[in-house]
Order: sequence, then structure tokens, then C-alpha cells
Amino acid sequence: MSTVNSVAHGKHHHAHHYDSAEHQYLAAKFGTWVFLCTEILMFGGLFVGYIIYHQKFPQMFHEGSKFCDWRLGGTNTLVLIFSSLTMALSIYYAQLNQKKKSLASLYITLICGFIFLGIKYIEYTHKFHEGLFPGRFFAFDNPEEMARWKAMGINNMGMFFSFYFVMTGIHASHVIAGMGLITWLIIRTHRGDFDSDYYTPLECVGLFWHLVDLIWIYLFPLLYLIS
Amino acid sequence: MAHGQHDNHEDAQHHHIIPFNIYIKVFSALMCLTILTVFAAQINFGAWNTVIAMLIASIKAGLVLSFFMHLKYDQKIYAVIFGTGLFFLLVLFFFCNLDLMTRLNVDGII
Amino acid sequence: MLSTVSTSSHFMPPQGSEVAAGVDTLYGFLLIASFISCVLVIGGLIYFAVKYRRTSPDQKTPYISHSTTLEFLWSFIPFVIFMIVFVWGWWVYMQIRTMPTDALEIAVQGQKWSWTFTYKNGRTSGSEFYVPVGQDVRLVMNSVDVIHSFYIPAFRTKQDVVPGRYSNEWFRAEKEGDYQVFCAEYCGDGHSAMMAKIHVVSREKFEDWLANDPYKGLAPAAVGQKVYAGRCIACHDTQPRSQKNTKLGPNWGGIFGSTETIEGGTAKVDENYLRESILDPNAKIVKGFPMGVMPTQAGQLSEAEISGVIEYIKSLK
Amino acid sequence: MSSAPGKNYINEKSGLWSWLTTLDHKRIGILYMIAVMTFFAIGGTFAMLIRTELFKVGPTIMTAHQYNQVMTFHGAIMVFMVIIPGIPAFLGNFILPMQLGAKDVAFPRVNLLSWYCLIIGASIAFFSLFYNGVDTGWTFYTPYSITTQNGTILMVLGAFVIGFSSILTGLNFIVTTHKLRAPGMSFWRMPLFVWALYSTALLQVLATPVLAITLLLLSAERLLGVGIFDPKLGGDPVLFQHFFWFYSHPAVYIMILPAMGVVSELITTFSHKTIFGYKAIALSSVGIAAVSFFVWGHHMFVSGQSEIAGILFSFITMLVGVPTAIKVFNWTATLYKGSISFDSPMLFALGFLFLFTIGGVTGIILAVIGVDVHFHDTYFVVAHFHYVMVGGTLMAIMGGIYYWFPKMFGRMVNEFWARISFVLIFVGFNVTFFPQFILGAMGMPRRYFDYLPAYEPLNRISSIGAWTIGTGFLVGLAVIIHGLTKGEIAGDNPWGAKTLEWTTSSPPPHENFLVQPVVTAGPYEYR
Repeated sequence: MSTVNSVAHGKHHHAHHYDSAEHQYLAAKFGTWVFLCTEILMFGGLFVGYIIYHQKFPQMFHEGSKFCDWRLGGTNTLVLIFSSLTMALSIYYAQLNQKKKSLASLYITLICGFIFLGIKYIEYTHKFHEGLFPGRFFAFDNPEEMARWKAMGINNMGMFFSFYFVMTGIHASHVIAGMGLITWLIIRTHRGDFDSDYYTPLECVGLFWHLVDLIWIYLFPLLYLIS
Repeated sequence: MAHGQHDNHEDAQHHHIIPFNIYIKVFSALMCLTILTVFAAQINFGAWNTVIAMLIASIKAGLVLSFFMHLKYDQKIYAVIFGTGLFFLLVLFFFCNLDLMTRLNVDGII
Repeated sequence: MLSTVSTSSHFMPPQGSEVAAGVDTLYGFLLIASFISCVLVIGGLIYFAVKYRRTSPDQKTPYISHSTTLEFLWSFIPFVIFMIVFVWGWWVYMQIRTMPTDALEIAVQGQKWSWTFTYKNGRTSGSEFYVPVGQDVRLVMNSVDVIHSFYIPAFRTKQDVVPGRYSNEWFRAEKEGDYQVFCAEYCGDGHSAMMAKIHVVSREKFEDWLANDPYKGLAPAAVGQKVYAGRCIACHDTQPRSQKNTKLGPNWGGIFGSTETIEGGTAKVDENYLRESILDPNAKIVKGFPMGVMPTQAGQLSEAEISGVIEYIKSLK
Repeated sequence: MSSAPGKNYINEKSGLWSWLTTLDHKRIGILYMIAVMTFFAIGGTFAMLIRTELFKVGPTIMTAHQYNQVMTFHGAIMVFMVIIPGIPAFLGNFILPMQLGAKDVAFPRVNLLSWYCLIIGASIAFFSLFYNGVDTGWTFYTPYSITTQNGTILMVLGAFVIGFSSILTGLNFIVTTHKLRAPGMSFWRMPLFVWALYSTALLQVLATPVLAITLLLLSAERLLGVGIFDPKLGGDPVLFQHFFWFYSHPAVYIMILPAMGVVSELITTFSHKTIFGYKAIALSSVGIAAVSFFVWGHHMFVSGQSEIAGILFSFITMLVGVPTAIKVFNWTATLYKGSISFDSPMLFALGFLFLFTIGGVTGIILAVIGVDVHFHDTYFVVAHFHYVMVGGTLMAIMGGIYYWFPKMFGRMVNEFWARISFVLIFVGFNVTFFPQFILGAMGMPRRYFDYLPAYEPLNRISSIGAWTIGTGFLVGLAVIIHGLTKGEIAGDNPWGAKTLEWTTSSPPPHENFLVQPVVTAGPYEYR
């Protein structure tokens, strides 16, 4: 928010309608938290749907979860938590004016994002290969399993994968958006925009990235660990 | 709130810097909890499985919020905003669930 | 006073049941309460507006910031009224929604855009059904496609018919007569034509009707006419095609033996064409009419009924 | 970059590009005005088509299929593109920062982005006309919306994008209210319009995300067949209705709360008297906003939700009635011993009070669950929400435009013709919608292309009324256009109002105030 209509105020600029850079920092952070609140409610709708159908069809979710490999999901959890740490550290180093370390932390965060998506890609292709598509397109071809499910009274196995793909898909789109923002931060850090007086974008993107991590912390047990 | 905007930037002129070793401790705790939740999932606690998994997830979420997202050290208003979101989410869940739990004549056709 | 309001001046349809009378009494009370509060607010508004109109450009007004007593009163009094009508409405609602135990059960099926009624003895009927007067009737309803809503204004009752589950609705008609049924949940092009009639008759008449095979002794074309009146009338007219088409589907009059312009060619209208149009309506679409509107009648009509409809169309000029 | 003398936000820069890339909240407000008025003209045309079709029994000017599309577009346009952005994004954008004594909203770029979201979303929605259109009604109920024609998905995506516009506006207003108040402007010194917009913003931020996910799931339902709302695949269509109304009921208050804010301003200004019960009105806005999240199930009394849920929702709905009643009574009490002038904005405010009172009490009738079973999905409901949405919100928009017109453009509107437009709209409105209460009582269901002959006389009256309203709005448009070009030059404070926006010049300079205002007293100090 600092290119157009800005007021020169020491080294850093702030937009004309704020009193000071600090004032603008607090407003930006406030706005970011309000935005996170909307994210909570958006993902929350999915979680509510998940819990309701889980109650309605516990066995179906139980069986479906068997197709989610906890090793891959667990690895992804660790990767995301680690990326959250590095994201937090990039702010920490910016606060200490250590540009190189801050930059390194951002690069590691970005790489973690790629690793996460890579593992997701492996999981997705595996599921497509087996015909584990959502809802109407569910095409799993294993007569034995199908017969077993039928005996258990499960006839809408696709719904588990509907939730799986919609939840992880929207989450992955947030990871991609976060990675785009982190790339932008890397460019700006290279340029030397941030120091202990001004790191608002780092802080705000950081909050977003932690939220993405937070949501995965819930997705992991709900999808991978209920079998 | 008697002074309008000017009370907004007196209390936080110098941002709190969380010490490095706290980040590392929190990270280690998160790692341990992840391993714990995977471990706990291998044991069958019956209906408690989901409860335990959600409990561990919530502890992890609390750690991320408090330290990585600085809620513990920041102005309380941010926690209020976040809490408001969670509260209204609970409202959505409560009423939807109330409806589904109390339908007296649910005879699914399929 | 309540009963006067609830019978003469509030424009509700005639009361067909005891529940309806209960609803109307509450509605009468609400109308009076609403009227009084409107008079208070709007009357006060007009009175103040006239009395305190601005008389000079520098007129001063007293500084009245608030009055806790008044504000408490006009929150508390409405609150009490709201609670009264809530509890009253709850009580009425319980009467509407508590299903009678020893009722005549009729299965109701909603389909775009007709209602089919099936009795325990297998007697089915489309678009109209008979019930005995003074008898509890419970409708067990489901839908084969989208959400419909079974609305009987005279009995002040309504319930959405949701696909995938059964919904319940009950009534006990107090007077003989014919009562209108509407579909109240938007369901597509024929929504406003998705109606039915309830014939409330004496018990003997009802037993007679129930035991009667509806098609007994009828020629196939007459069978077809009955099916038409029950299932097809919402979307098809019996006028000739040359007349203006006012319904969703093509007119039937005089089409048999003609050559129909369909999407991508022409087709001769013979028995097989008509049969296909009934069982697989989207196979050939008459030009100018939308695709996918008519649902298949396969499994809905018996062989005798299909033949009947074809004969009926043949008979139309 | 403060303005030179004689410069204001309109003439500071020129050219279309300077408008399309502007970050000035006032210019963005004007952009919203143009967009909303355009959409209103389109939605209004659809309304006229609906009423013309319903003029007599049987098909009049269109087929059932066309009617359902017209009905859908009328609803979707009016809800998503006119009434929701109408007051907050248009009047609010222009007025809120000025009433707070701020130079701009907190995030000017986000503000512009939100306008583009509205335009892009609306374009996507209109594009559906080229893909067979949409005939689901604005409520998109499953499973109908899953099975009907393909245009639906575009309309759903359009509404999704417009939802972002709403979220971003709300976010901006919340942060602006918290962070950019002028020195001395405590919460208890904020004008009631700001309180109303703040409450609205809370709703926009908390409710709209649930609409977003619902619409995303509906798109997934059509594209991927996920089956979450499709009964054929084990889903529950009633759950869709829960999700949908979790947003759409608070959305009703997104539509009416800002209108209440406008009316609070108008009543006090034109009574030349301080508002009666400032705190009660301010808090009742927040109260209505909070309680509105607990009542959505009253749209589903006959939908097949459980009886217990229905009764609970009926109970909580009654609670919303209380703060609403407080507002209405406090407005009336403000008139007491006032010095009331009947300029055109005040006529709209009084019209609002009149119509909103009727809309409000019929709302209570509908909230009584035993009675609602009969009235649900009938024309009674149609009449009720038009009394609130048109009689309430649109009256307030018209009053608000006439009220702030001198501030926005530095010119007055023609008072005589503005009053004529009020009379036409007010009379036409009652002629249109009062008969619909009776039609509803008689049992005529809504969304009907055709009706029984018994309903014909009242439908005719209703249609005649609709054409009258249409004429009234055309006169209103003419008044605005005339005012823009030929209106008398207005002073800084033509109405003698007390809030901050009237302390600056008309039209205001780029940064609103040449000197940062400092607030020392409440907003309505008529002493």
C-alpha cells in the first residue's frame, strides 16, 4: 500500500490516509486477521458437512480412510509444520535486520510448499489410477471390496472421496496462493524492502501461511487417521 | 476508546520479538504431537478415537496460533476476531446438527 | 371479535378442518395486534409529522437524548407479545405436525409435474383423490426428482416433499367438498400447473370409489382420457396443433397420422412414435420445444394405460 | 498531496482511465452508484416483465420457461447486485470515511478490487444468458439446481465472485471503523449510519464465506458430481438449505441494516432534533446482526427440518423482533417535539417508516411457526419481503441519494420532481404489494407462472401498481440526471445536518477535509 498517494516519512512510506507506518502496520494486521476469520468460516462449512456425514455414514468414512496413506499424510503434516516454523523465522530474522537469514527461511518455506504439493500429486495420481473418483464418478473396480461394502450397507463410497478431493483441493489451492505470495516476498526481500521497521507483508503473508498449516492440522486426522 | 485512532499506535511502537529458542521448542512440540496422533490412531479407543485425534489437533492449533501467529503476545483484539469466526462456525454446526439429530421420521429411501 | 376477524375479513380460504380454525384464530389475533401496532407507529408518525412541522428556519428543538423507562417499555411489551404468539404458534404447529395414529394412509408421489396417490389396496389415482369426511388422513410422501411441496390451503397445511426420504402430512376434513392442492416449492416449468384436487365425500361414496377399478368397462380411449386428466394435462393441451400452444408440451389434437417436424428431421406420428415419446421423451423432440423437460413415464404407467393414451390421442381431431 | 483551492475529487483528475483506476473512496462510491443503478434498471425491467406476465390468467407475453428465467434473474440481480452492494458499497463507500473524519478507507486498493469483483461477477452471471440461462430461482435449491440447464453454473460462479466483493467491502469497513476514526471520535460518537454499516460489515465478513463454500460445493456438485447435496448419492438437500440460509438470512440484514442507518440520519436531520435513544439504536444494530445468525431456519419451517429445530428457530426469530421494534419506536419518538421539514429525503424516510412497519409486523406473523405453515412459499412471503427490501431498503437508497446528492455532486436535485417520484413510488408500491398479502392469504403460491382465475383481480391491481413504481423510478432517474447537469449549486451544508461529512466542501476535496477534524461531542448535537 505504499506507492501511490504516499507520504515520505523517514525511510519508509505509508499511505496518505494513515498517521504513521506503525498505524498502517496495525491496520494491515487487523485486516489480515479479519480475512483469516472469513477463511475459517469458509473451510468451516466443509468441516461441518464432513462431521454431519461422518455421523450419518460412519462406516463409509471408516472404510474410505483406509485408502489414505497416513505415511504420506503424516509426512506432509511435518513438512507444513516445518514450513510454518521457517515462515515464522523469516519474520524473526527481519525483526533482527538479518536479511540473508530471513531470505533463506523464505526459500525453505517455498521449497516445503513444493514438497507438499509433490506428495499431494503422488496421492492424487494414485487415487485416479485406482478409480477413486468423487461421488458420481466413483469407479473403483474391485469386486471383493465392493461386495464387502455392500454387506456393510455402504453404497455411497464416492462421498468420502468427494470430501477428500474437495477439502484437500481447496486446501491445496490455498497452498498455491500462499506460495505465490511467498515468491512475492522473496522478490521484495531481495530488493531490500524489509527491515526491523517495516515487515508488514511478511507478517500478513505469514499469518495466512500459518492458517493454511492450521487447517491441514485438522484435515490430517480427519481424512487419514479415522480408519 | 476515548481518543479514536490515536490510541491505536501508542502501545505497540516496539514489536515484541519472540526468542529463537521458543520457536524451536514449539516446533519440537508440534512434531511430537504429530507423531503422537499417528501413534494414537493405531490403537483402538472405540468412539474416543476421533475425540483424541481432535484434542491433539486442537492442542497443535493452539500452539501455532499462540506462538507462530503471535496471538499470545499481540493485542487481544486479534484473538477476539479469530474467536468470533470460530463461534459462528459452531453456531452453523450446532443448528445443522440439531436438525439432523432430531428428525423423527428420517427413513432414507436409498 | 377474534372469530369475526378470522372468518370474514382476512381472505383466508374456507376452513376445511379443525386445525384450520385454530390457525385462523391465531392469525386473527396476529392481525389485530399488527393492526394496533401499525396504528400506533404510523398514526404517531403522521400525528407528529403534522403537529411538529417546521414553522421557521431557526426553530429550536428540545434536546431529548433518551428515556430509559420508555425504551424499556417498548422493548419489553413487544417481547411479551412475541412470546405469547410464539407459544401459541408452537401449540398450533404441534397440532399440524403430530401425526394421528389411526389414520387412513395414502402414499403420495411427486414427479415433475403431477401428483400420484396410492391407497393401501393398490388403487392409484393421478391429480385427484378421495377421502372420507371426518377421517384422519396421513399422507406419506416422496419425490422421484426434485423437491416439491404438498400444499392444501383449506387445511392450512403444507410440507416439502424431499427426494430421498419420506415426508408426512395429515389432515381431517370436516366438510364434504372439493379442495385444491398446490405445489408450493419451485420445481421447474410446470410448477404452477402441478395441482391436484381432494374430493372429500361421505364414507359410502369413498368406499365405493376405493373399491372401484377406475378403468372397469372403459374403452381404451376413455382410459387414456383418464390418464391424460391425471398426469398429462399440466403440460399438454388437446387442441389441434394449428391452435396456439399455451402449455409446455405440444398440443395433441390431430397429430396422429401427421408428419411432425422434429429436431434434425421429421417423423411420422404413429403408434410407435407415440410410445417412444411416452417412454423415452427425449429421443425425438418436436421442433421449438425444449429438450429434457418431460420426465419418462416408464414404470409410471401400465401397458394398458400407455395403450389407452395412444388410443386417446388417435381419437383427438 | 492536499488539494488546491477549487479542486475536488471529481475534477482533480480527468479521463475514464483515472476513474477506472481510482483509489479514492468517493470515486469508487460513484463507480458503485453507476453499476448498481445499471443493475437496478435491468432487474427492474425483469420485474416489469414478471408483473406484465401475471396481468392475466394464462400465458401473456412469455412461456413458463422464459418466466422462470426472468424470475430468477430478477431475484438474483436485485439481491446480489443491487440491494446488497446498494447502500454499503455505494452510499457507505462515499459517506463512511467522511463521517468518521478519515481521508479514505483502510485499504483503497482492496476497495477498488471489490468493485471489480462485482463487475466481473455480474458479467459472469449475465453470461449465463448465452448458456441457456438459469431457471433455479435465486435460491439455487438442490437437487433442482443440479439437474437443470448449464447456465446455472455460471450464475453460481458469478454470485461466488460477487460474494468476494461483499467480503472485501465489509473487511474494509471494519478496519476503517476501528483504525481510522478522527481524533476524539469514540465509538459512542459515531453517527448511526456508521454503526449500521459496521454491523453490516460484521455480517458480510462472517456470513458470506459460508455462501462461498456452499456455491463452490454446488459447482462441484454439477462438475464433479460430489453428491454432498444430491439425494441420489446419499446427500441431503435440506443441508444445502441450511448452508444457504446461514448466509442468506444474515444477508437480509446486510440489506436492511444500512437502510436503517440511512433513516436514522434522515430522521434526525430533518427533525432538526437529536436522535432519541442513540445508544439503543446503535446497539440494536449490533444486536440484530448478532441474533440474525441464529434464525435462518425460519426459511425452512416446512422444508423437512426437524420439528424441534423449527420451534427453536421460531423462538429466536421472535428475539430479532425486539431490537427492530426499539428502532422503529425510537425513530417515531425522535419526531416528537421536533421541527420537521418535508424535503424529499425526509419523505422517503417517513415512507420507509410506514412501509417497514408493515413489513416488520408481517415478518412477525411469518415467524409464528403454526401460521407460517400456511403462508410459507405463498405471495404473503413475497409481499412481506418486498415491503422490507423495496419499501425498506430501496426507499432508504432513494432518500439517501437525494440527501447526500448535494455533498456528492455539489448540486441540489429538483425538489418538486423528487417529491413526485416519491409519491409515485410510494403509492405504486402499496398498490403492487398490498394485494399480494391477500393473494398469499388466499393461498396463491409464489414463483407461479400461471394462477387460478380466482386470483386474477388482485394480480391485475398488483401489475398496475408495478407499472406505477416503474414510472416513479424513471422520474427519479430523470431527477438525478437533471440534478447532475442543471441542479442548483448547493452549499456545504444545505440541510443543516450535524455529522462530519457536512463540515467539508461540496463536492469534497480529494482527502475529504482540508484540516483534520477533531471531534468533541456526539453526532447529533441539535441544541
